[in-house]
Amino acid sequence: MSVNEKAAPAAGPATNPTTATPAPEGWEPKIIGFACNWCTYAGADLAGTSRIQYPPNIRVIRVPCSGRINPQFVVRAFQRGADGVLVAGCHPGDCHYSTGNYFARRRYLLAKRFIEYLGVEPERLQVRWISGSEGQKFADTVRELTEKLRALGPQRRLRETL
Amino acid sequence: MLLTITADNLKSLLDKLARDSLLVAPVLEDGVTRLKPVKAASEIALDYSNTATSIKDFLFPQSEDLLRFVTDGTLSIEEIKPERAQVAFGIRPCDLASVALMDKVLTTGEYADTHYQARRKNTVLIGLACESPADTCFCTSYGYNPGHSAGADVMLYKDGDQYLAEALSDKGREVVGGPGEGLFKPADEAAGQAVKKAYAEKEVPFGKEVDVEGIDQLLDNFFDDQYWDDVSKKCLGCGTCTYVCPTCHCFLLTDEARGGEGLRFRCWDSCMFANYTKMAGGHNPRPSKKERVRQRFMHKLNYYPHRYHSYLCTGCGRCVAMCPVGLHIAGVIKDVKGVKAHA
Amino acid sequence: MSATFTDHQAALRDEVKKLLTDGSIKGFIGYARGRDSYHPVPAIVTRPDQVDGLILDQFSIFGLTKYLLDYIFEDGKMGIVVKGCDALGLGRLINDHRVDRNKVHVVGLPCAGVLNGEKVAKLGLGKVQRVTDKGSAFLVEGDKGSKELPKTEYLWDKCLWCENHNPAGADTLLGSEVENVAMKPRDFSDITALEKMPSAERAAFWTRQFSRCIRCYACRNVCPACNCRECVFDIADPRWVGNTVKLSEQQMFHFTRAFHVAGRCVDCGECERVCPMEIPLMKLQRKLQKDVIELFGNPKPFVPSEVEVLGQFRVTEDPEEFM
Amino acid sequence: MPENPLVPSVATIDRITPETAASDVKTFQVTFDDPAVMERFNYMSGQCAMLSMFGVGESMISITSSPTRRGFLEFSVKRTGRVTDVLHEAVEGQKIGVRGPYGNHFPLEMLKGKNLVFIGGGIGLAPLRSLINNVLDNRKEYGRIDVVYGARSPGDLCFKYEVLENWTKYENAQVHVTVDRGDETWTGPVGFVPAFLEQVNPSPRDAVAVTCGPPIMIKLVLQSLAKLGFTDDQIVTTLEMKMQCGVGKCGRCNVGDKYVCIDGPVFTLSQLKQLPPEF
Repeated sequence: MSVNEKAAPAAGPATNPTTATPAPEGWEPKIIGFACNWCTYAGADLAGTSRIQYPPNIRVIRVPCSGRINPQFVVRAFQRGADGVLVAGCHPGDCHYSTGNYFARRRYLLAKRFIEYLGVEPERLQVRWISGSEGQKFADTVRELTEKLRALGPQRRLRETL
Repeated sequence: MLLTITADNLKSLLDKLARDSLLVAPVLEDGVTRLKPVKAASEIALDYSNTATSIKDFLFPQSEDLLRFVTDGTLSIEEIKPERAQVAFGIRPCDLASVALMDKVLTTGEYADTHYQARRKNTVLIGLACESPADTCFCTSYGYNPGHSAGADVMLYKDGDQYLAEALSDKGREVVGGPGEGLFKPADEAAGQAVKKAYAEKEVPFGKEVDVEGIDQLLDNFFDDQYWDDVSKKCLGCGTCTYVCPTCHCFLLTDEARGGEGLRFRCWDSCMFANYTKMAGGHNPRPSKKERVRQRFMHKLNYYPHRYHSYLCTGCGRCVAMCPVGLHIAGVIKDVKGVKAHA
Repeated sequence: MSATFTDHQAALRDEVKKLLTDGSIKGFIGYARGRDSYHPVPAIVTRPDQVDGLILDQFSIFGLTKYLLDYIFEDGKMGIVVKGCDALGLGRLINDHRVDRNKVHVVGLPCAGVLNGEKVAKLGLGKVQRVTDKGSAFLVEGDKGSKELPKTEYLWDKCLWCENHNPAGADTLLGSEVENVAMKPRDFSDITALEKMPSAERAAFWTRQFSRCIRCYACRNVCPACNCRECVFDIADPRWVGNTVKLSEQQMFHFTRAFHVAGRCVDCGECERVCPMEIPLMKLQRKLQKDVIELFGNPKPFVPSEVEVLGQFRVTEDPEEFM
Repeated sequence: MPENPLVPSVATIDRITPETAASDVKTFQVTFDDPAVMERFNYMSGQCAMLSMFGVGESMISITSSPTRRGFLEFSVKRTGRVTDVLHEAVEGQKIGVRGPYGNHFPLEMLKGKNLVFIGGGIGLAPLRSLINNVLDNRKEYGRIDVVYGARSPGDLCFKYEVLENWTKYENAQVHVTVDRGDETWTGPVGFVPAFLEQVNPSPRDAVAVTCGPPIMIKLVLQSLAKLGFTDDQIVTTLEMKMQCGVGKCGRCNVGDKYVCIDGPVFTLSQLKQLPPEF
């Protein structure tokens, strides 16, 4: 069989994206959150110290700035098993480095549409501005995303096979 | 013994083969005809000069797993063996010939490539003679022809609305006598031979333009020629020629690991890429396009003939058709002859 | 009706001969005859005696600007012939500070559209003797027949909505400028159709396309916007995209390449044209163009500018969707 | 042993010896976990083996131990790339993959009865060390032995315990060591290997010179040997190319129609002159 269909059994696209496969028993959505160090990460911290309850489905990766979050990270996260990705940083105007999030905004306006264009469901990639004081917003965002993903089921369209 | 099979019976045979084993055949998809696994004969495209990629994809896949390893504290290695039997249908004479050239490298000498050998053993090749060679085809330059059947297990020649067939190996006879039982009829020997002869003598216009006679020797003292400087300037440095070539077989071994486990792969590599010969310390014996272009053509037309006594090209014309800048082996042969004639 | 490329062939040869002889350039990048009269190939000449090998014909689609990167570390000037679209590619390389404008002698070729050699070759007209511009069609006369070919059917798609018929900023112009109007409005209907597809179908569409990729990198190597000193795909450590050829790596490759040239693509379409597996790569680029136009109000995102779309921002005018 | 020549066998690193002051060269002593594999691993001086660091890749490394000393293999590795980086991080007892032996070997038959001049530079002494120990273990079969060895600095000299002590103890064997740059402890000669070789001035009579080192040193050593009167047939050297398969298939290490992994790495100068200068 051609290697080009390595990810696919002989009968065409392997992980056939057109047929929804039911989620396996006990499946929980996995979210990778890229959080800027200065706002969102502090917001997540605040959510924790304020004992605001939110689903444990997110793994946060701290980055210096939302401007650091290369869209490749998002695609790789999906390929390596994420069911949803949260990209989050300071509100426009609040960037620790003055302008990083303005660049991120442009980039993700384009990248989000582009990732959807490749066939990933729009709900799976969330971009949010969450400040250090918005612990509640962080918790709400994660809860909302988790619920959406639970309804969608596992992400299979960009999943890699080793 | 020559046989015939009607188009309908051929369809039945292919349906049967697709059901019972893995059948690989030409499929037209998004404007490209290439070999793909098929589930039914109805998926197969028969209107093609040649497929965009060759049977190499299935005997020597672009990437294949060699072993699985676990490195958690200790180390265990598990060899992976290709097991699947497959039948490939619609293989053109040039690609049948290319398999023999690959065989020389991968199955002879002190070491054999066991993966390739296993796939070779488990593959039945059903050849299909060329009705209408493309304007980039030049198989006749190397002494092959549109009816060349060497390497096929079963060879088919379209003859009006039916096919002349010949089983050329035990594997082929198993197909004809097994799944093909009752579908083939004996052919009139004389008429059959006439069909074969017509294919063998079919005109390949571009082949007449490309004269390879003695090119291996002409290249013996051509390594330092200015020609390589001039011609290589055009090269884009992409790997199209090597990846569509049915005889290019250079590869790379690479690991991919997640956590404590992973796989070692073998993937195609291309001598056109800058990193191909770059060593860990930074030294690169082929640092520029000149050396790389020269290597590719010298390998096909001089080095390989020295080692294995035939050219590493079958005139399939893929590089002629697909090189973005028209820098292909037929042109190089013509050029070298021209340079030598004027020297 | 305007002059065809072939009408400028003699003038081009004279010009190049003069430039090479008086030493103002050390080499010239142009076209030569390929395997037939429908497939001209690039040619790089360095001596006056090679100049007669240069040709110009109405099939000269290949953008030559990427070759300039081979000469950036050498002294002296290179000459090059560019059409309107190629001039954008050259602009890309200059704006990216990869090519020094002072080291290039640009010969401009006004262009009323390039014939699609792949399509015309199939008509069986034989060896092309002459091409004449008949306004809405090209008359192609070959040794086995002649045919008037409507431009809307036989030009490359991109030529139909081209608004850059005349190469900007050339040092020498061959002939005179041609009328600069697009034959069709810029068309994103195929992109819109894809956007409207249910996402699962769209995923299946791209899966089918990407699974054909053989990772030959022809698209990258021909692209004037892909001009990084070291390409991310060639870096071994960290390895962003694995060597193994499997769907997930192909997705990563195509996503990365498309996004790396987002807002920088000059719409020359060379990537799609050279792809041996006929992957519709411009459907990726034109989606990005369409979004750039819609989101950032830049009507011509394919015209290189000093600061590119993703290298700038506007504090209040940029859309805000992430509050 | 695996059926597929591309699949390595598991081996254990028994001992790691830092060679240089900066520890950028280390010698790894390894044994195969399967004694049957160890027993069958018959190699000759000059041959190489492919070392696997799983998850990173493989590197072709020359075997520096002498086949006359059985039961283990030794590899001296300079830290230069991704695989060797990880290998240098390895600890004693760690498992790695080893396959081989690959390539041709130094022509012992041709060396028998001859005076031998070994010329090494830096880590280039590694394959020569296998040969030198091999020759010294059969001391009677060879004539006079000169080892000319140089490195960038005293700290960069490899195998000091053998070079400076063991080898000098043999009869009719001399070791000449130079460094490009000395330091406060260095009392020996200072200078580049080719010039130093000319000072040592070995006689080409009944002699064979075997040289290995960085490409630029080899190039100049070949000129010096010619000056001293050595003919092309009296000079043996090694080539280095990037390798992946080691078994003459992957097509990477060719110089002309020769594959360095199976036809090399050892060539006489006259053989080398038949090849295109592309290495």
